[in-house]
Amino acid sequence: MTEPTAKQIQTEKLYQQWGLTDSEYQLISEKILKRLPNYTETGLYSVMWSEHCSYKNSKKVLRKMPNKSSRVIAGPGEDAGILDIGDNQAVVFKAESHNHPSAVEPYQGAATGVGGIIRDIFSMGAQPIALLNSLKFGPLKDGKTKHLVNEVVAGIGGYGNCIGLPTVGGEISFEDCYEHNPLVNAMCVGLLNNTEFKHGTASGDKNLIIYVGAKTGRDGIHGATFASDEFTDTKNKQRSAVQVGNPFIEKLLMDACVEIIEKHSDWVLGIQDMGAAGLVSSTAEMASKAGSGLILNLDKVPQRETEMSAYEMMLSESQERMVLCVKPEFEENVLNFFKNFELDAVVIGQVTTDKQYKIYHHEQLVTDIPVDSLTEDVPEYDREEKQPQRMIDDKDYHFMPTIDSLSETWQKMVQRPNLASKKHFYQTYDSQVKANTLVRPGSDAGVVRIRGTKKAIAMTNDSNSKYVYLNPFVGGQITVMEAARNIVASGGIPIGITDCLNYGNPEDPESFWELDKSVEGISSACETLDTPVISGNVSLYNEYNEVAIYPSPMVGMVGLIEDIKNVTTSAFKKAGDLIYIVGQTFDDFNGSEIQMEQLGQLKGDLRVLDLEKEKLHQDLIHQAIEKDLVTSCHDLSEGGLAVALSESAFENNLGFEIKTSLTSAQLFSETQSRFLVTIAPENQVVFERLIQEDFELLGQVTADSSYKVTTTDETSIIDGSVVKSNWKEAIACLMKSEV
Amino acid sequence: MKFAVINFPGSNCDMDLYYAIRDGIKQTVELVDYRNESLEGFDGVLIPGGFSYGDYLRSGAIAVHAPIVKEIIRFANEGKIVLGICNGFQILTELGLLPGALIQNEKSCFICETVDLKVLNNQTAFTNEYQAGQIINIPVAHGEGRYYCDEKTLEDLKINDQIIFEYQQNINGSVAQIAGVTNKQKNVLGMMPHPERAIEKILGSDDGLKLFQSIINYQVKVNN
Amino acid sequence: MKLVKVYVTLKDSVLDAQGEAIKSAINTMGYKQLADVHMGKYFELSFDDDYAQLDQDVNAICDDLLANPNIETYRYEIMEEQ
Amino acid sequence: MKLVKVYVTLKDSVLDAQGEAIKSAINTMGYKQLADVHMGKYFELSFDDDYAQLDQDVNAICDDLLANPNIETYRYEIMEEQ
Ligand SMILES: Nc1ncnc2c1ncn2[C@@H]1O[C@H](COP(=O)(O)OP(=O)(O)O)[C@@H](O)[C@H]1O
Ligand SMILES: [Mg+2]
Repeated sequence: MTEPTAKQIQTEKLYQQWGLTDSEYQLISEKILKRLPNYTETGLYSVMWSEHCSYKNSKKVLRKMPNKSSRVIAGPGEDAGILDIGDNQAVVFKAESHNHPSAVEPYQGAATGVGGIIRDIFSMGAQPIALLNSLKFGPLKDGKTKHLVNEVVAGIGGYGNCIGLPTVGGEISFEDCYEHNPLVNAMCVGLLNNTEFKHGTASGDKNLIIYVGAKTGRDGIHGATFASDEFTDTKNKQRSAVQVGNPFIEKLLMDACVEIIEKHSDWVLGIQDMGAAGLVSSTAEMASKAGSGLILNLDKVPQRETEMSAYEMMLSESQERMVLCVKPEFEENVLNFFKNFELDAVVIGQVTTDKQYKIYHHEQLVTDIPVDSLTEDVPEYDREEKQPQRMIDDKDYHFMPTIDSLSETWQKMVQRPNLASKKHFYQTYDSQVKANTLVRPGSDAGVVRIRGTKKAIAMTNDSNSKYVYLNPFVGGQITVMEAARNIVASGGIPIGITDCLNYGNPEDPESFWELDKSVEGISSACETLDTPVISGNVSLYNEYNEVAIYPSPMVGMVGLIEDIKNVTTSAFKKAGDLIYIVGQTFDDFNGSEIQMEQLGQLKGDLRVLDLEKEKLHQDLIHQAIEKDLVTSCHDLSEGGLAVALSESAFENNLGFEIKTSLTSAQLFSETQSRFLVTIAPENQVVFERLIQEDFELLGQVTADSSYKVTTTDETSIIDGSVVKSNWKEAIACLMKSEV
Repeated sequence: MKFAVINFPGSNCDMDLYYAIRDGIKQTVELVDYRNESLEGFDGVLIPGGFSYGDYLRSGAIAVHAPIVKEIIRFANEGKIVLGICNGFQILTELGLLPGALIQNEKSCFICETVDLKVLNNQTAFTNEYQAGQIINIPVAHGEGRYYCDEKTLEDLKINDQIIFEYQQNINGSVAQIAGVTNKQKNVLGMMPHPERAIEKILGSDDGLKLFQSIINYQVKVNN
Repeated sequence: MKLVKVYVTLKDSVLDAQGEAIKSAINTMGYKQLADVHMGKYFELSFDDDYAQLDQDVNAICDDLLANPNIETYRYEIMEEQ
Repeated sequence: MKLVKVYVTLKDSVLDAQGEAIKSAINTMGYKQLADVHMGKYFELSFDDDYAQLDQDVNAICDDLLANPNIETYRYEIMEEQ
């Protein structure tokens, strides 16, 4: 097998198939190298300059996000962000999308998404403590989607359960636009027991580059490049571009990396995981950050397959691998340390001072380029933007639901897949391993205590792409605020976020406008809450047949619970407790689940979100919880008050009797900034004095599971046990039903 | 009492068990690597949950070839306390120290839930703190937890009162709703539910604590 | 009845985590002459007898459900069931 | 090289949960003439060529590792690897 020459790559424009544009190629050959890049070099530029590695389309937008607060120890740019939580401890978290791999191979795509995000956390030296995930699929209609859902869920659980990290939260939703482009976003949270951390850098002349973990195979190398097209003989049809995970190896790798950094900090100068674009991206970034150069000898790289080319080794996305930078005097110690964990560890290169990136393969110098050119010289694009036409056309449209029978609508709504219980899926995730989980999936946020302290961490994944589709700016704000309400309702204060920005093609002006405006929305909400964006991930080009998904930013928020006595759940605790709604309700039906139920489409604009009011309500709720006034608290979101009331009643098989100034329709309104709260009757005066305004006493919790509801239109008695079984069984029923 | 928690590659509930002993019943406990060949000085051996060797062939199948296993067998044969939880139970059946086998759940998915168990035999080293017939609330988390044995074995289990815990709802399709069994001598217990996850009220239940306290009671009696 | 035996194996280049774990276990057990292990899946499907397009349907079932063409290959045999 | 193909299946008396699940998935896809599905494991072991007691050792490997005699049965074939 011969590789094309540099000349061939130029004249036949082979670089285009790798995703480099003519002008990018010219920049490389004329300005940077002043010669034609060879085959391997062209490959390195193409991956390092891809949107996924370089953020060349989104950088300008990402800069709008606030990333500072008094807690921030590390922000975007590291494998994961770090926030100080006091007492010399810090939380480390990040989320990542694995959309495309999951569409191709759902089980392994989802599993390796989880594996990848865990490595980002322990490469910071942090002990991973919990996992979350956000999944979006097409409607549960055909067998194909159901199979996809089953496999993705199995992959998420398969990896997390095996490695032994609790999956404590997440979300799963269904819309037409995801049928051919599912979204699989995973988040990992870790704990750092000191506020120093290891940067992913490779510094110091002659220091060693050590490769640790699984062997390299041809996993995940661009299927569509000419490398696989033109040079595959028939036998290589056997080849696969899909990454396959091995959680067992990752468990060893995780334990080893956490321990080496905790106990032998002096041995390790820098550490980074090999994620997207494997060896090249990890080593080039480490060298570039430190202002160093690097020599790598690929013959030393542990290999699972034979006859791999330099290109293939550098770009391989084989899982469960890490790179360390180590002082020569500790070589022996480090190699032995990993050997004791039964992991491969070998020296594959050295740090240099000339800022060149040099790669040897079979004794030949196959790459010799400035290391910064891979990471710093990527052109940054300023994409054209245009407000989507639908927003202009539907600006004044207001959807109003019709409620013929409150009871019937209520029963129907709780069965909508987006509102029904997701337990069918999340019960396949181990949510309790490590014996620290205080609140498991099923309430608002997942809560994990920090053993040996009074503290706990609350965490949630939220996204509502329907709102973002209707109004990216307000939708972006809502995404953050909904996440924050989940944290607050659980007893925490929000301290920071990570995100996955899932959008369509950035070269489409409307798509780019959606990205830009929703990031502005996210940013403004984060400013209000003082929750910096400390890490994140961008996934563009999510489309099928040129139809983009809804703009789908996912926010992963982390909150701090100073004292575990403040941990609060959404379940009603006891008959006789008073039920309050905090926050005013308006006719907010655009983008709501009831609009989808009754109109069958999304239409109209969103109400402007009053960030200050939202923040005030969150603060008041937090104070009420701290004062021990609150027996249950639930944020109001999709499905509105009716759904929130039902969800709160289910767990302990309680009911309620309420009389409200709202209309029947407004029970399904999705106005923001609202909470459903219960308190013991003796606290009524104190509670009302604290909240002051914008609240309504609805009624009280009752012992039987019947819902007695009086609105301005009618009084209905709804059988709660039927509501519960409809809500509980809906997903399992859909998954089972035949096509 | 001094307990050993065996750490196989891929074990992941080892620390949970460690804390249950250290903080829950305030006894001495050490993690013991699977490559060790001695359990000298320990009074009880605990085999934790997790996915030893990835559980890649069958759960527990590869672990039985680890060096420490000979010592576990000796320990069990000498009548000392051996407790296997979840993957630990699977390892004990693969080893033949307990009868039967654990196979894929009937609905073939992993299931994480908190379940009600009935204590069928409270006359053992592991259950003397419970009432006979007491219902306890303990988490489960497993994909291969369906207990299977042939009829003859089941008969024997019943006759010898070896069935210690029974699911109130058969979540995984186990024969006779079996959640935990002992050997004939009743010094080796295997169970799929995780008592080490139920030792503090704030985690949802502390019903598991009594299991560990029972071991202490038993040992005190033996020592006297 | 027709009996169809289906064998599903990972493609050559795909990481076989199970095969690797089993190989090292067998080596530790003392069998050093073992060079390689691959683990796959094996299915036995029984079908009603008069089934004209059996072959075609088995192919589809393998493609859509029993094997994932991105990482696995399969082969099958159709025989009479005793 | 010698290639050994090992097939491990559940005993008839043990409910094959995975087989059942696959059967119902295949039925859901519209193939109604499927009567039964059993799922097992399939292994390919490669051994060095001059290996006198191969048969005996494979037997032992199956008994001690690849199959659990409480619930499973196995069979194998030894052949020349190409
Ligand atoms: N894919 C998932 N993984 C883990 N937990 C999930 C998943 N989907 C839903 N959950 C859990 O179910 C509960 C309800 O989910 P959801 O309706 O999305 O909550 P909310 O609307 O309050 O954000 C939450 O506790 C959430 O963590
Ligand atoms: Mg919520």
